[in-house]
Amino acid sequence: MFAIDVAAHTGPWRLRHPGEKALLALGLLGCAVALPPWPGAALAGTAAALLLVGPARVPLPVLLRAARVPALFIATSALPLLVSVHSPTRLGWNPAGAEAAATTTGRAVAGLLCVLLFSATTPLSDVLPRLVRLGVPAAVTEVAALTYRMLFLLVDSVRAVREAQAARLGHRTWRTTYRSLTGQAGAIFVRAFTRARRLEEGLAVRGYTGSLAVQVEDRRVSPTFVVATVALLAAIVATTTVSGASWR
Amino acid sequence: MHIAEGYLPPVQAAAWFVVSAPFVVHGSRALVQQVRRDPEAKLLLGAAGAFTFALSALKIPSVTGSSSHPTGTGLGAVLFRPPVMSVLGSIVLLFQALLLAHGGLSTLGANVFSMAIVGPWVAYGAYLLARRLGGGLDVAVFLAATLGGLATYCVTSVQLALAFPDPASGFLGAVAKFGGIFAVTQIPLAIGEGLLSVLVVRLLTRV
Amino acid sequence: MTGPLLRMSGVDFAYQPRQPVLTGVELAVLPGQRLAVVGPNGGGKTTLFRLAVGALSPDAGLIEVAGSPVRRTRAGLLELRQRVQLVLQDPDDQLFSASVRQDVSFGPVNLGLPAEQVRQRCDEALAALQVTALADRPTHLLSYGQRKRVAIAGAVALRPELLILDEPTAGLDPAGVEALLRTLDDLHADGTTIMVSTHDVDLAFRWADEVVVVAGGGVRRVPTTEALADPELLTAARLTPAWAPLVHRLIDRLPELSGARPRSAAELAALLTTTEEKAG
Amino acid sequence: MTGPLLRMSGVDFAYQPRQPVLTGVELAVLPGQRLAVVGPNGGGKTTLFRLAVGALSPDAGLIEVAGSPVRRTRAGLLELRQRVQLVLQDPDDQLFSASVRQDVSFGPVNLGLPAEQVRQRCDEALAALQVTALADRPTHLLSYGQRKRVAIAGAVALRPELLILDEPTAGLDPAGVEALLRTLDDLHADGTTIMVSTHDVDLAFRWADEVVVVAGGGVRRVPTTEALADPELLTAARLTPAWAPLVHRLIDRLPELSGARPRSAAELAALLTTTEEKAG
Repeated sequence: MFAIDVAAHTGPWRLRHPGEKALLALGLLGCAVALPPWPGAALAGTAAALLLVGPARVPLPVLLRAARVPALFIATSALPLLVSVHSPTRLGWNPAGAEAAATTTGRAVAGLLCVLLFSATTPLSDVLPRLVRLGVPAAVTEVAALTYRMLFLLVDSVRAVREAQAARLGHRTWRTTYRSLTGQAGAIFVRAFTRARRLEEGLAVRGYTGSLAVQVEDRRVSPTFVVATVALLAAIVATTTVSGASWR
Repeated sequence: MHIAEGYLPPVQAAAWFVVSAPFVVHGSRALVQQVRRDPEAKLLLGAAGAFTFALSALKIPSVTGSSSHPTGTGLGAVLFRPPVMSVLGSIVLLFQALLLAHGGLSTLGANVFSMAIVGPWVAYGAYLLARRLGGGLDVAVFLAATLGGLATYCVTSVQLALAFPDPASGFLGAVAKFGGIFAVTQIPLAIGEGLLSVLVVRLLTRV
Repeated sequence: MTGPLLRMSGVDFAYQPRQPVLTGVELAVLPGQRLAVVGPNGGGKTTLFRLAVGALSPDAGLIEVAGSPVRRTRAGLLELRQRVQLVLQDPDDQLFSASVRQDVSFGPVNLGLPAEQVRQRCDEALAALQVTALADRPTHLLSYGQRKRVAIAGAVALRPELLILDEPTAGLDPAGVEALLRTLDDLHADGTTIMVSTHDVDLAFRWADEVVVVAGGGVRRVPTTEALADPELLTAARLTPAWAPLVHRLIDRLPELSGARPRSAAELAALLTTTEEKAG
Repeated sequence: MTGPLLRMSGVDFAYQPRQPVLTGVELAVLPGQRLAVVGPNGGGKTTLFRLAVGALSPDAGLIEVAGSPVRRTRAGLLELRQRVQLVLQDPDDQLFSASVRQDVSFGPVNLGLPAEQVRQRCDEALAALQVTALADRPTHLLSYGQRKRVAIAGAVALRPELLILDEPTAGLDPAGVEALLRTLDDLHADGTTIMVSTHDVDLAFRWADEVVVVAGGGVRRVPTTEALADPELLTAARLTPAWAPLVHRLIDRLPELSGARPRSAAELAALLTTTEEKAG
């Protein structure tokens, strides 16, 4: 349903330990955000991009589609950087604006690629139960896991309801569209809580008394992967430091 | 109004995590206690989270031509109270960052602050105030959702202005710049979400 | 009108590139027909229906409704949707208003009809589906069978010429199935062309004029007796044979039953009782 | 063990005061049986099942499992659930985890078994339902039929003596129904007692040893042949007659078929083909 989620569940890295992928992707993300953008973010972003299309084999259309929403935000937020406000009535070009917008955009793109490197290779069902080991209360991870399970059912419902409304002329005018939207929101609200009640009954039958603990699949940590990751991160940090660049 | 990945300077990104953390930790404690008292609450909270996420699949037609989706924080805060909403909102923002590349991980702290903390508290405050002053349910819900949405947008503008102060007029000028640009899309959207929330609550109370 | 109400020619469709769901579909639905669509889960039945109502756009080929090609413009879809209505399998995907009457009136209100006509259409649709008594009930408190009927009423309120129902009998108990089939026959008698999908080959056999088999990307239209007796076709469509045509072969060996053609087990039971009484 | 695995005597149940759903239920399930439960929607089938697994508590009467009365304490229910498992009709009501293997592990983990045994039980249950290949797949990317199988695997992982399935074949296509029945037969051959509800009388006839009719608040247990030939009972239970027993009456008039007893249309088709070939 969500292309990133499907990629994570079908890609060649899906059975890797999520810790490995977190180290790699979040390490690169750290480099992209915390190191001076040139060459730090550029190197991290390039590494993430190469890993995504190379060994992780995430389809290019998935990446392009994922980039659409952030691209919109980045574009609108870059505009104000190009102008400067001298007084409430006087605007001017900001001479340093183009550079600021370019660096920020570059860093944002690099960051996006790093996050995708994690999210498009790592199924959330692998991540959530393991967060307990990082000190997140089990109640919170279990609520998150239930949210994850149920959101697919609900988003499916939204689409089905929208299509059914379109068939009954629900999107004919602005007015009917608003009425349809209300129907969608109301329908998924009722559905969400019907689902919760039915799942409660279904789990009672399975013996639920308060814990939703499950057995988390064994995933072996690959020492080669970890060593290679650390080497890559070290190389990026070293190159950036040696180049003598500074933040901004 | 999700700040994209990598958009904030590292120190500020980290600072927003520090600012948000106490609220989310407090919300988590409240959630853990609620679930301990009533194990079935876990399923309701999961459903509430899924509902909030699913709202982002709705497409509100916007006068500017583009369409956008509701945040659901106003309605959520009225229905589930702000402390719990801070946790559910964080979970939803995490999923949006990972499943939709909407927002980001390094900017999660900032987005949580605007959308899962300030938005819900303003919405809830507006709701309570309107009710105390004798306002009807419709009015209270409209104000909650609209003001919650506007507060989120204002906080985001401030967060961006802090990160990118205007070279000539500094922070305040930058607030005006970012605020002005986003006002075009966010004010109609906040009003749209307010109307939608009223209609949804009407639908639900009639049921 | 003498031409087909719905015609698909050379229609291809895929949700994902290089994973065709339907290829080269040829299908014509004549006014007044009752068609049953059978085939495996995931075989493309619902996709075929969504193409017919314009919810999906074909990758190739032509879809015509009442002789003119479907235009995927606002006006084109508006016209299409007044002629062809689809009722999905899960009624909860189609009920989104607080009360039954509100839900059924959704289509007519959207059409911009005056209040009096909306009320009339609504009453008519509720009566046709025999749910008039439920008009003021909230939709989520209805039973599954009731929700199914209300969802159908919502489509009927738009007075479609072609009514398509995806698995309308799924989840109903046998008496509920019979009652719904009678309702569909009433709608048919009033001039509505009806197309339903089902997994129940015996139901397809006894209710439909012709059977459409959707399997392996293709769509084949076959007379009921033939469709449900061909072992190869049955295997391809993941179907089991129907009892009735086999029973007819048995009856042909019994001259005293004089070539009777029971279409359901109930009819066969009646036949047996009568002839056994005669013999006894 | 020779006594019944499950016995209900004089069981009454009502969700709401003065609206009894079940009254005076007498039912005994013997080890090794295959029972089909039929009856109208809303007639109490699911309620009966929920009573059997202790999810509901009877208003009156006694429920015994393996000879001892069900205690509705934590320990009592824990023991009950290791003996009796119920799989609901909609798999989405029971699958809560995003990963298939995690979901199937829930029962054994909840039982407090050591990790190695949990893993073994999971593997065993996944294999029994032929979903081993899906173990690492996310629940939300499975088809409906696959989700049904995974939900059953979750129950089988507890190695119940009695497995109760509410409408396990609903929504499956005919080939899917056949495959699931074969899987249930394998579980039965391994010693599991199985009780399923269904609206398909022909399925009940050919698969079950005996039929339980739940209608009008009462529960009646009848041999398949008898159950599905009594018009009064059929009407009360909102059922249509099954083909097979009627076909058997036809066959009895044809000496050349020497009292053959086809239980499905496919078997009848095979019989006809063989004898027609002989005759031809």
